[in-house]
Amino acid sequence: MPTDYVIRIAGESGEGIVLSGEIVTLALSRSGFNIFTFSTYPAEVRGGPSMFQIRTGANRLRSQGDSVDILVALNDDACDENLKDLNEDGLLICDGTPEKQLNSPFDKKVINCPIPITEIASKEVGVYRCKNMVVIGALSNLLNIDYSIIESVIKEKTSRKGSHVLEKNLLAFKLGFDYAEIHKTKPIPYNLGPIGKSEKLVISGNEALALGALMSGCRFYAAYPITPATDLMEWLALELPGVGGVVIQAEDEISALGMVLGASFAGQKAFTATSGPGLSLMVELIGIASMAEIPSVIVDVQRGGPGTGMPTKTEQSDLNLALYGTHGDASRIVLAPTNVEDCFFQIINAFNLSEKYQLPVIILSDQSLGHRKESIRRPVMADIKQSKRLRPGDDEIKDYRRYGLTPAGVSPMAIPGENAGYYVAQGLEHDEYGSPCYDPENHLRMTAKRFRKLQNISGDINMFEKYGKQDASTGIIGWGSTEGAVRDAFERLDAEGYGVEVFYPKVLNPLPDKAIRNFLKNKKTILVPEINYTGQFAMLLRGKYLKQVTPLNICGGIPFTAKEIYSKVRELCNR
Amino acid sequence: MPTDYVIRIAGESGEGIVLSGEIVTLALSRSGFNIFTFSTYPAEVRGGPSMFQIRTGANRLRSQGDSVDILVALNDDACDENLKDLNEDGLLICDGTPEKQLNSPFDKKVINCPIPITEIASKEVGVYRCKNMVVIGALSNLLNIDYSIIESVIKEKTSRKGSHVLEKNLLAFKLGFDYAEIHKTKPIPYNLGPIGKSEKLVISGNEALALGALMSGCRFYAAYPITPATDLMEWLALELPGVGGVVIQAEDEISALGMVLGASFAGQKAFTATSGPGLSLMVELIGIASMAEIPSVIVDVQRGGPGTGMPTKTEQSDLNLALYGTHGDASRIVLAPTNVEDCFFQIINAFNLSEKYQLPVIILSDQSLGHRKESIRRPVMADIKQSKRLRPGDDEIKDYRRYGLTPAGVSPMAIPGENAGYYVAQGLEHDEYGSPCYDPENHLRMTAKRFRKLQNISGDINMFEKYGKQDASTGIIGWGSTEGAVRDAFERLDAEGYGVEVFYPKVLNPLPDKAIRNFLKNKKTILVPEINYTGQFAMLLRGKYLKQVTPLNICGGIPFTAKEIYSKVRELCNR
Amino acid sequence: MTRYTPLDYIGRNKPVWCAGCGDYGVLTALFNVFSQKKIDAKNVAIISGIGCSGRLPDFIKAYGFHGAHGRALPIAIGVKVANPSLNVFVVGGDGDGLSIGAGHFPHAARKNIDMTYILMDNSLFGMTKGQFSPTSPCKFESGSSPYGTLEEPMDPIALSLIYGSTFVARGYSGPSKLNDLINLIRQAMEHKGFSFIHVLSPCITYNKVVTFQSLNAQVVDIDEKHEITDRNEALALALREEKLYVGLFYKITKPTFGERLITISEKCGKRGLDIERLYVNFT
Amino acid sequence: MTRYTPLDYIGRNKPVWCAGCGDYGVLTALFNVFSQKKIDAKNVAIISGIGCSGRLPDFIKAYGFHGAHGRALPIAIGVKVANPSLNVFVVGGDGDGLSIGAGHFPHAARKNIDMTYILMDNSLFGMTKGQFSPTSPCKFESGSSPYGTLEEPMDPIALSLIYGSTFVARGYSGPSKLNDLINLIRQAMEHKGFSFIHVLSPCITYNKVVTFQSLNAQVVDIDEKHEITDRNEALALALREEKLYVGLFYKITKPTFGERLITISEKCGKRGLDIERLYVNFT
Ligand SMILES: Cc1ncc(C[n+]2csc(CCOP(=O)(O)OP(=O)(O)O)c2C)c(N)n1
Ligand SMILES: Cc1ncc(C[n+]2csc(CCOP(=O)(O)OP(=O)(O)O)c2C)c(N)n1
Ligand code: SF4
Ligand code: SF4
Ligand SMILES: [Mg+2]
Ligand SMILES: [Mg+2]
Repeated sequence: MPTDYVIRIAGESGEGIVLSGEIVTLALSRSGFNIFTFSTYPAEVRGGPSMFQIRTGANRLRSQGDSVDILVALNDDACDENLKDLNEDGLLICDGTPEKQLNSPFDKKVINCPIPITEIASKEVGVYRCKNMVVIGALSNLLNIDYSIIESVIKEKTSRKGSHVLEKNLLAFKLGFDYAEIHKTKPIPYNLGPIGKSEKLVISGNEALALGALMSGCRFYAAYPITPATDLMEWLALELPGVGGVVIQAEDEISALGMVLGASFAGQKAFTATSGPGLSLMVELIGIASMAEIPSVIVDVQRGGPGTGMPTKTEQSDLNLALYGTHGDASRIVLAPTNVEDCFFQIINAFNLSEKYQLPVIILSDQSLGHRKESIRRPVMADIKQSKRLRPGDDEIKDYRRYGLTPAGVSPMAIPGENAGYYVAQGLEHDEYGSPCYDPENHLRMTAKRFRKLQNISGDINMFEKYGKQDASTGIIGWGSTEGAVRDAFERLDAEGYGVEVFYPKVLNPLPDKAIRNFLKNKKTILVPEINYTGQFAMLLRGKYLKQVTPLNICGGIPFTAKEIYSKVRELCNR
Repeated sequence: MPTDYVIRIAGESGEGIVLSGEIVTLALSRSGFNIFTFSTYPAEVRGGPSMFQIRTGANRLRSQGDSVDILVALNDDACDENLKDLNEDGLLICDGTPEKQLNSPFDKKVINCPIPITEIASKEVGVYRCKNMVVIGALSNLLNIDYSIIESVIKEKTSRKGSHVLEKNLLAFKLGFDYAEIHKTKPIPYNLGPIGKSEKLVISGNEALALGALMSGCRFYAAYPITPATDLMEWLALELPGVGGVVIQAEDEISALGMVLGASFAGQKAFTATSGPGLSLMVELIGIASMAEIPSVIVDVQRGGPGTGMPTKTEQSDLNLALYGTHGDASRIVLAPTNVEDCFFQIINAFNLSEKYQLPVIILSDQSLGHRKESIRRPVMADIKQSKRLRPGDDEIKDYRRYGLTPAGVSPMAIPGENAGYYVAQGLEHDEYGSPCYDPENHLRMTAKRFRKLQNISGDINMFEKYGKQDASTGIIGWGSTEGAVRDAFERLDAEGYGVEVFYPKVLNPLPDKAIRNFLKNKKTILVPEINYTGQFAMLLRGKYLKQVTPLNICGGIPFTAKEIYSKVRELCNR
Repeated sequence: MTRYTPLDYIGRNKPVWCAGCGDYGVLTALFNVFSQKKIDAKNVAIISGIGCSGRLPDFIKAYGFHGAHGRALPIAIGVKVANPSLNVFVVGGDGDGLSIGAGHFPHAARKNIDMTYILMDNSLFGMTKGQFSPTSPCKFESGSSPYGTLEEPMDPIALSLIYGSTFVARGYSGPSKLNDLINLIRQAMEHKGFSFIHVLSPCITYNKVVTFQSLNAQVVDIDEKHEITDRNEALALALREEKLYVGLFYKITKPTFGERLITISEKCGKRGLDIERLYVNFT
Repeated sequence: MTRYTPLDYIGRNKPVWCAGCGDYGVLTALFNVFSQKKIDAKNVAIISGIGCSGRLPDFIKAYGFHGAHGRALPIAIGVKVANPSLNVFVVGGDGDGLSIGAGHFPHAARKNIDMTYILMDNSLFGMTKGQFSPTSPCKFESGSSPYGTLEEPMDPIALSLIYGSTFVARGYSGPSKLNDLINLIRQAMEHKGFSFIHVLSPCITYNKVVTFQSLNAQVVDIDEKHEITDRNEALALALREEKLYVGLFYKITKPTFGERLITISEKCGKRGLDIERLYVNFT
């Protein structure tokens, strides 16, 4: 008996797929279930295939699931498109009457529950756009999701569109429910039953980053809208003013990072979020942040590249840009959260590291992580530690050396308005005072200072996750959002007796060298799964540790399934 | 007997150091000598130490020289500053009367030729600014550089400032000459004697790039001024209109590259040049060029970074940005000329590769290479081969697939105005026609196509330079402008019986893998000299070839001397 | 091409715009202008940035360049200078042109490059789902300004006039003004120099404030007596806040960038490629 | 600080400008304004881009940020919004502000950020040795325009007015107008909102056309009768080509960005950090 199942609602962009998915998600979460969502949609506002997938169950979920248990198709194209992913004994809810025949190889085994979605919406409700609500009704009935919970979610989510809309939505929902009740022929095996209220939040990666920033004490956000990072801005625009913070929509990404640097120079914790094209535009100022030693946090919710690429698809192809983007040798920190909860923790780490080391910190999320919702434990404010910037003391102010050479490389930073620690935040190479200086020895000294700051970071935070058998000869090492699929695969492999160890660094620059060396030491096969074409992380590992690795790259804009990882490891082990 | 010597003229920015250096350089070249210059100057227009160094001799010269044979100091600070670099038995021309005592450890052995430079200029000529001409006069006399040759160079270089200025310059020159003639006490050993007219050009790296571009048929240049790349633009602004070309000063570097892409889309060979900060700003459009497959050439004359850094100092720290700059996996070609003559050849390669493979090509020069002058053979127009873009035939136009999947990855490119090959140069991921497409398989296919173009490049051009003993256990592998110092060091080491082999790839992406693997195979020690802090090329080599290397990094804004390389190799060999 | 009806200019891709989007008006107008002038599509290059409006080149038969957000103008300058015989159009949104691309607009205009820039203004960012833009009205509520915007909107007409455009007009993509829009685009195309058309092109999906309805009530034709060669008068008209004028604000003739380039070439005496002369620089 | 003479504001670094550079005038004027107003240097932040003019923060006792070419305005916005009690100045050149930085100027102005932007205009790029800039006169010959420029110069005053600055003035760093410059900067600093001063500040090393001499002959004080609250009049004055007016063109009062931000906070009812309320979003 599986402890969880996967629902996919598929249709066309504009049919309200996302809204229906969100309603079911919230209703399931309120019913006490864990959630892991996954959705795809075109870059265009209208037209093109769109789908919202919800994996739900009693236990913590870490990936979107390998296949679909319940497929809801709002139109015939969507049905044809998605049927291949439906399990052989899955449940199909499509648009039609019971007589509707399916031209699919699975049609015998699949539990076919056609619902006249369009008819009910257009004729009985009188609003074609209510198709998505009809479908929710049917789902509520067939999967035994509490009627009143869904009803109240629908109210919350759609009431601000006016009472007329709400009424129609509720009617459509009811009609869908009733139709399914009357017409269902077989018992439906997808019933996880009641489970009781949960304390968890159901939240996306982008929201977790925004929430974490707010809870870290960040009160300044500037950004330029870009898919798939915009919702992070929109959430903060709603919430930051209430806590005395500011959100500015800048005229472009260069300006956004400029504002962040200015705010940080003035003493604020500040950050920006963008996607690849925006990060490309920011790299000049990232160099300035590194040179002038301005704490700053930059989130990159990666999408398919290069160029404008595939704005609504996921990819892990900005690692090189995060590590190396900007001219000159510029120190910086790069973090990679592995799941939604980790987004929350890593942005707190980002602010702390950036304040402590006066460095730019880049967080690499991606579209799949940014937009998927997961159930996470409620963060507790008291657990959040905040690092403070080193400030100059009164005696240091007298002959103030903003860029004083210290053993750790970190120098006390004065804040305008606070005291007489006048200095110029300097983008030119400079001496300890911040005065421009082109002396050869000085350049070496100062460059070394700026890189010295990276040396102590491994002691600061829990920089990696590691599990599995330490003596295993097969290892998996990856970064970022792929961790969930790897963990699901690992658990299957482990249960089947395959010896595998898994390593996920949370900090990609500087890498936790000692721990990685240890991990790599006695591995014969090292799988490096990445959602990119060139194997950017694999190349980094090779360069740093001179060790042969086995890259596993996918490059289609969608995340790994656990199955893909599982199969590859089995193949490697059985070779 | 050395076959060459090193003259250094030192003073303060604003004392006309560069002009005097250029005059002596040209005069020596016209006298038949080979030239290799090296200069340093502050980023500010006025003030700060400045120097111009000329190495000259009968044979080809490859580095700036390890020390100074003749030091000309226009003021006392410059004298104190530079004396440490003067050879023990060197010639010193400083500002003063014969009685002037030197407080230097060398003062016994140095041939001291004080000249009352300031006095002659201020009092006898009546123009303080003519100090530099007085000095040239003295040099002409002491080094036996033909009086009339220098005189005519002075005329050419300064006559456009008006006849009054010219007269004063010539007078100062003569007085300097005469004073030296009368007061010299010992015979001066730095006399290379007459050698006959040379056919060579004496030209800087930036000029060689500009000349090469013009001779490659490039007729469109757009850029934004930036040190140390501006003179490339200024030369083209003078010369391109005469051959029907266009130079546009864009409002910034993003616009400059945008214009280049537009011009190339319209069928022109086009390029831009910048330095680090400008390259940082360009990386978004480099991704577009890669995605939309627009031939384009970008020169980066690297300077000290990060940030605004050290604008007038040299560094090789933009390699990572050139290799990896832009979000997403974006194919591109990176070339690195090794000396001034090679600048000329590599920009021709750049245009040819970019036209042939429809890729952006980045050329990595640096301040030292861009601004130094070397004697090079006269390029002959007939030797220059020009690759043509693949164009669609009439049958291909009918169902025109701009991004058709071909075995080599290169697809025929239609040009607006020429025929009905309408298509959209597409920054979004696209299908063969250029229509936006977010299908997973398509993204993989198209990414693979764009990277496939890199596979054949090693067959195309002579991608590396290699010399020394193939069975040597010590190797040196580097890139770009350091080659000259390495070659000078190599020759000394070779003469002394140290077995060393040297490898300089001209293409850094894609690297000539086979040749490098061969080179690395039986080396025990592999020295990787670079002018940067983090060893960017060393990291690339490690990652690609899983081979331990010995980085040799300097990070002071000035180039390697041959001696630094020589000493390091000896140390490694004698270990 | 052998036939020149508006339908003959339909591109390979169907528009992906929402049904009813203002941008259809601009597309239709272009089809008609090309048809009226019997333009051979092979001589047309339409350059765009990123945005709903920026997708236009995909929908029309012509050469196109769908590049990076905000960079259409520089790319178009490169195209036009490299091949002056092309008909070059730039199309894009208010965000593309006035937010991220704001730095390029003045420089394209003052060069008086001979091309036509059509700014399709829906007063927000359509493509990214409705955030405010530089032309959003005061206190505009949107995803990124849930409590209303804080800044004053920019006026593309006034900007364009100050920037030095030699042809400045405002059109409206509503059906009532479609013919006028066609005429404006045709005139802009015929104009030698930098022509700018600000097209009011509502987003029916995200903009609940600036709509066809609101615009129908606001737009007013420019008085026939308006002196189109007087920049101050044009500015005054643009800055008058009560009314939203449509029509031709300004049109003068000045040497284009291309024409000035030719004078430079002539100054250099068209010396041709004389390598030995070049080498004199280095000997 | 305990003493407030102009000399008390001298910074750690000696100016690296050429002797005679116009930028000394601006520096002197700032020393005097700070002295007159007994400003505590710890409350001053001077943000600059890159250029000769951009080096100014190094020469004055105050907090400074010498960042990237063209990005001073966004950085300054961050500074001011993060700490509204600071006196924020932006200084930079014509290249910095109108070429590479051209996209930021309109957006800073229309936000009406309460700070003072001093554009030090020498009509060329001084730092990179004398290429033409957006304010170079027509047909200006320079290293990058050996046959003369092809574009029309931009007028910073007209731009600033159209962009929505609430204080617009032109000063001249020549000795004859130094006192006026001091007064203008003082007024700008006292102004609540975005104040812009265009300072004619010649480059004596590279500019042989726009010089102290040429400017002495061109500058004319704005008539006392000029109505400083009338934008159209100010525009007309700026666009009059015969004369180069110096003085205050325009000054009005409008809510600043900071003030508007406060209204937003109030709209949100200053709810403070209520985590449980936030969590309602996710449950
Ligand atoms: C560098 C960069 N930043 C942000 C984006 C995301 N983006 C795409 S279109 C757009 C704005 C669209 O607004 P507009 O230009 O007005 O066009 P519309 O969609 O309204 O027609 C943005 C911010 C991007 N593609 N590239
Ligand atoms: C991104 C970038 N591009 C180019 C440069 C080179 N650069 C430095 S200052 C400058 C222009 C200086 O002109 P202006 O702003 O007018 O200042 P001025 O020196 O005349 O005072 C340029 C192009 C740079 N530092 N950064
Ligand atoms: S979202 Fe708005 S601008 Fe975009 S296509 Fe739809 S209606 Fe048009
Ligand atoms: S070069 Fe010109 S602008 Fe720069 S310091 Fe000298 S005089 Fe001033
Ligand atoms: Mg828009
Ligand atoms: Mg200037």
